[in-house]
Amino acid sequence: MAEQTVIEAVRQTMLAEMKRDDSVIVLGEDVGSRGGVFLATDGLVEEFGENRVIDTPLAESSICGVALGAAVNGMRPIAEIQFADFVWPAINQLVGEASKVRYGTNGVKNAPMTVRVPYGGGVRGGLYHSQSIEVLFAHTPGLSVVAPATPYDAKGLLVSAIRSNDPVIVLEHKRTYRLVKGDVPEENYSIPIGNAEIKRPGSDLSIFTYGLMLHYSLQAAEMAAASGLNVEVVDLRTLRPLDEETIAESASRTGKALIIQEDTPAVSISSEVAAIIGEKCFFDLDGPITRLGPPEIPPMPFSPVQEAAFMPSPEKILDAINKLAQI
Amino acid sequence: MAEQTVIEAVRQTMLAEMKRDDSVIVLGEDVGSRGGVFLATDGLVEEFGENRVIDTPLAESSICGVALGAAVNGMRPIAEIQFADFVWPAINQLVGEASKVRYGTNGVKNAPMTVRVPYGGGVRGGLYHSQSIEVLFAHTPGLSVVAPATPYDAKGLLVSAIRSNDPVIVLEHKRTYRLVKGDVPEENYSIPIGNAEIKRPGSDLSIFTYGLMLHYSLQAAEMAAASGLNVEVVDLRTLRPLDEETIAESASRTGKALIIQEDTPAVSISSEVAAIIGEKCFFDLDGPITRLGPPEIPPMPFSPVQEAAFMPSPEKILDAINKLAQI
Amino acid sequence: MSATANQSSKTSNTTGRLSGDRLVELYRTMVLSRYLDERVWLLNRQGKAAIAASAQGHEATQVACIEATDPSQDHYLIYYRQFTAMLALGTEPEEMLRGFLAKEADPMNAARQFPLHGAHPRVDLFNFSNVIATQLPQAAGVALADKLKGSDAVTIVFFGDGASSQGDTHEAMNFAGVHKLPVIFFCENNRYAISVPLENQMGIESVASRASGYGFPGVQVDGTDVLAVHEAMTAAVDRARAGDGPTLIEASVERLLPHTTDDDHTRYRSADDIEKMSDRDPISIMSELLKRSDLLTDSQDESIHANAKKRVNHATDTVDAEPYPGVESMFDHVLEGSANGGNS
Amino acid sequence: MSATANQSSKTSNTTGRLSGDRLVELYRTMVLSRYLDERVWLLNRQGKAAIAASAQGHEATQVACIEATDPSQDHYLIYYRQFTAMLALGTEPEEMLRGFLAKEADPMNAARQFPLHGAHPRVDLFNFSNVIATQLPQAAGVALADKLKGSDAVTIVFFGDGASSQGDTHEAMNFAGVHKLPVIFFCENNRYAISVPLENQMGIESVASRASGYGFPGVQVDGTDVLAVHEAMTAAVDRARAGDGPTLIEASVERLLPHTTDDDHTRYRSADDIEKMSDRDPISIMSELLKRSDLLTDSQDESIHANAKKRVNHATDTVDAEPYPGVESMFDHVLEGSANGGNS
Ligand SMILES: Cc1ncc(C[n+]2csc(CCOP(=O)(O)OP(=O)(O)O)c2C)c(N)n1
Ligand SMILES: Cc1ncc(C[n+]2csc(CCOP(=O)(O)OP(=O)(O)O)c2C)c(N)n1
Ligand SMILES: [Mg+2]
Ligand SMILES: [Mg+2]
Repeated sequence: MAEQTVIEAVRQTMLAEMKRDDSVIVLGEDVGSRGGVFLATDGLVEEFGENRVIDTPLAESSICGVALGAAVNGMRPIAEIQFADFVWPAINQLVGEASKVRYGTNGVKNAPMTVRVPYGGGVRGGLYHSQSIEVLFAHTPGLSVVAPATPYDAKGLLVSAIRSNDPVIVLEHKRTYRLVKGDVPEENYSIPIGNAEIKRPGSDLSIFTYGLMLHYSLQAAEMAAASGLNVEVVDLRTLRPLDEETIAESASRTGKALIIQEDTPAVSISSEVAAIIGEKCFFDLDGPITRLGPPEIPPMPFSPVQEAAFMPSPEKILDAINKLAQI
Repeated sequence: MAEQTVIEAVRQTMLAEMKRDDSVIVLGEDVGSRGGVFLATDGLVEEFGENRVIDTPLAESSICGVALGAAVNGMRPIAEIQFADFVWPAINQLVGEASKVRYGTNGVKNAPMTVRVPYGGGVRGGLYHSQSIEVLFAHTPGLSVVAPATPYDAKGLLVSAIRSNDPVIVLEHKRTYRLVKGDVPEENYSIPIGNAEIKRPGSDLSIFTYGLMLHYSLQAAEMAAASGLNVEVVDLRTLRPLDEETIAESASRTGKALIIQEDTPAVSISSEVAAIIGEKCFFDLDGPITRLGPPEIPPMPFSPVQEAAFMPSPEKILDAINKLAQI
Repeated sequence: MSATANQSSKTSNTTGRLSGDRLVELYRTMVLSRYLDERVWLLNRQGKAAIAASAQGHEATQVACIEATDPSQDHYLIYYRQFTAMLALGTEPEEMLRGFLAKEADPMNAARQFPLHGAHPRVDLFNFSNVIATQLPQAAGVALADKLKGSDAVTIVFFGDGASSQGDTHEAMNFAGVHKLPVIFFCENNRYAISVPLENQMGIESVASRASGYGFPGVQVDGTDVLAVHEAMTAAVDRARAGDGPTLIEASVERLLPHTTDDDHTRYRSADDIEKMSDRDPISIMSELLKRSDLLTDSQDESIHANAKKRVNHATDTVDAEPYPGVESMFDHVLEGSANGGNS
Repeated sequence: MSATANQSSKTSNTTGRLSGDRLVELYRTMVLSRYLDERVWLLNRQGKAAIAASAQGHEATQVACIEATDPSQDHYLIYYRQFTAMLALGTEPEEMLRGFLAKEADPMNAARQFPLHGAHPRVDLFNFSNVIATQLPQAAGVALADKLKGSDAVTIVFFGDGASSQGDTHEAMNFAGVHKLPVIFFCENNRYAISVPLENQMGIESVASRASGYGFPGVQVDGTDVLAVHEAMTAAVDRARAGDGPTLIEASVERLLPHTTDDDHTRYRSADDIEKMSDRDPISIMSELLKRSDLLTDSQDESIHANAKKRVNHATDTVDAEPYPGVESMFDHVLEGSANGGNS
């Protein structure tokens, strides 16, 4: 059991899966000798050669379309989108095509492909290196979407994604890459897609969150504990399908639901979590279903001052906890 | 005051706006001599010539990218996406680019462009001529999204879209094009973007909906009236920004909220409406916030039997009304 | 081209690499395709088939293209106009009709999709979506997998002139060119993308001329000429199997009918343009070629037509009587093992 | 090319259509750009500038390109490497630095975006996003508007070799070719897309060769040669203003530094490759040309360098002392008249 960063867990997992299974290949921009701009693929081309670690032309639609074609012909491609902000040209191949391969062929074909998408802000990325892009993927039947926030989950969910016989979008928060460290067992394990996890049990109020905000929420929960509030923190981990059972159980048990996200709130993951709770837990709640997110402006300013003002922070989360707890 | 179909209202509105303002141009696939596959642009090229009514190559990203470029250089382009299912290649130019022109240039530039997108099912379109694509647009700050359901609203909102100095996505439900008729004043009028409308006042329960489902909901409300239930039907009309005030006022007043949509429910417009109600109306509700939509499968089967099973219908809506009313 | 080919056939009773027997066989498929295609339009007019795109005018190109390939190992990424190609690849008329009539036993997609969409259970022939040009990067990916596996298979991807404008087409050809993939880009250029004529689609005359921008050969052929198409395809297939990379083939054809059953091409084509097309009907051209080459007599021709008609009638009767799908199956195959891809 | 140009300058003291004075002026901008560029990297290393991409190696190309245009009416869709072009278009060093340091007075985007993104308030120069190649269809749209308005303006859109792979690049050139738009596609080919070398990007040698696939001319020039670039651009601008349509120009340059301040090019470039680049440093090439042409003395050269350094020092001091934006302004300009684009 070694302590690893998130990015190292991602890299080691790909290394291990590529060793285990010849059909696993990696493709994307700068994934070869550069090792990826975040070094997620560092050393892979040296280990597996240019046939299995492919530096593609700068063209995301073809990265995903080629991955899809290779997937239906026996490969298990892992496509890397360099930054989430650049996934938009590939939407047609992912949302339009990959999601419907199995359904549209009545099961004759399937597409075992993984798309890794580094996303999120707080990295001085400005409008085009900070985006959260989960909404459309999480909306689309036929796709699975995972968003691990810890090195342990990054490995376990990436293994599940690679071995899945259907397309999986893996959202990796860029800010967690080197910030978050944790123990990662060396042996093989996987985490089933579709399971949320209670990362901190509590009884007074439930926070539902994912990605970087998990860590901020855990910090806020610690701070709240100091004033005697016992806050539960649920890490959604999978954004499609959402784990309705765990969500509903937690909200019903604590009676108060606070949903935290970095993405802008309108029509988002937090909307869906709120809708699930509003439908399933109505009679058990004793406070409004509360959401905390950034303002409805394009995410997110390059200015460090404004970036900090844009992002939810442990302090803002603590405020929201206190406000909701008082109701 | 003439009775018109939705498609005729759309066509007449473009005709009038193009006469009024030389900078309004139309571009898209088959919008010229073919008059558009739904005939929304019928007669326009004869009236305004090939310079202002442009039959583009089959390439949606460039249709929207060219419209954007023309918009920042003095034109008011109306781009037509032939079917909503084909908007995915243009996401980068719309969600990635157009939405942030004003913000990203700190107001130096702006993009007065309209994108008309015929969407929706119940037309035997199968997986690739039936899609609802509102989620991502409605999530994106910097875009406005309207979804008129009647000829009157189609005209009033299209006028607002064309005259807006920012990008507006206009969602026109294909099934309403010829199905829905209504009075349309000949004179100039516009409907502000961002206003929902109570299409049927009621006191027992509020339905929130848009598009084709407005009409099914109105039918269901009539049926419910026969058994003494007084159902309010709120037409959202604008999907970004949602009219939180009207939504919250109605839900609080009737105490029961039923959200109906044709799009698959997970992470969707109905989620956001539920979230708004769950946050703003919590203490006024006397039943769970209920959603009715299709199953979470790729929308939607070509088989007429399965298509009918997929879509919400007046009967299914009536069931949901009765169930919620009994709580 | 026909003329030369014709001559060689006179001497050897084979034409190029095609024997006279095979030529007659191809003609038989073309005629069957034409009858079935006409039937489908009729079924649409009767309100039984929701929509149909026709291959009328494209038949010669499609049979000749498939003839140069090996269905036991090759991959075919078709688009909605590959009606004749599907028959040439062994799809039965009944199977085709199940798609148009949205019957339960539809082999490609179980009535979830438009006809000719989905995947074939016997041949590696598929068409995931109706979205123009998405199949081109996918084809590059299929071919990439074969290259990695060291397989001998060739991937053939079909598209129209309209599809050439899409960004995906460029990206696919570029990727295939970089990796010298065993893929053949086969463009059926009928000069129209629905109503938009070639001159509004591109500033040049020939799609094939773009191949040089990707580092592989581009060939333009007369798509009504079975021999010319077959020859170009054979060279491309040889090249691909030898590991020398892609070829772009552009076959010039006519779209004899409107874009689909929903279209009316008199809105945008001149009477003269429509009139002139009939000179380029591949069925008459092929019939004449065979007759001039002494490969077909008038009475043989008649019986080919009669048999095709019988076959189509039989298939129509069979399929018409078959059941539609029930509701429950619509939940299958969203994800592996799922009868429901829902949120739970 | 330089040699010939050099000769003609000897006789007339003008070089092509450029006077000796203008040449020295261009050189001055190049040197200023180099110093400012170096300063920005220093500011990054000091933790003051979050990220920077450098134009070092691209300076000659950018000044020569702009010199052939008319900033009072033309449109410039730049990308992040247009550091020198911005100076050539009249952006002050202070303005550039405000972008890198994310200061409130940043003219392009008020510190919302990376440096060199946004739009310039004085010249029609803009770069909406960092997403590669999106500017090309936009440029076609800008040019289309000018065509409809009957304006004389030309649109110049800049992009790298990497951008040539994107679908948007194809769609833009195709659209511009169909409509013969007054747009110039200007590719700065430095043989790398971050770490990906040209041979992994395309199966051909020259981006310019693709122009024939769109029906307009493509020209490849040595991007370290101011005269060659200016000549090619002048022809393209003339062609565009005359209504004869687009031109694709590909200027071969070196990217002398890593992709950005975040990159380390020794990971993927050979020592030899890096070493050889210095022969192609446009500042030395231009300085030599001017001296050989008797347009510049050693002492004049020194004072150009000294002035540039002074100018950069002054700008740094000024901007360093300026305020950062406050929080409130981040809500402005989401939509017209809105200080908040929110859901209410
Ligand atoms: C991305 C996309 N845009 C638009 C359409 C609508 N559409 C269907 S077929 C067609 C024309 C295709 O023309 P072409 O590629 O030449 O093929 P043809 O039908 O002529 O064989 C169009 C515009 C589509 N299916 N996909
Ligand atoms: C669509 C998109 N994909 C990926 C990136 C990340 N990225 C930024 S610059 C770059 C390389 C660009 O290379 P090129 O076009 O040759 O320009 P250069 O930097 O060499 O001048 C990449 C991959 C991006 N900005 N946009
Ligand atoms: Mg065509
Ligand atoms: Mg480059």
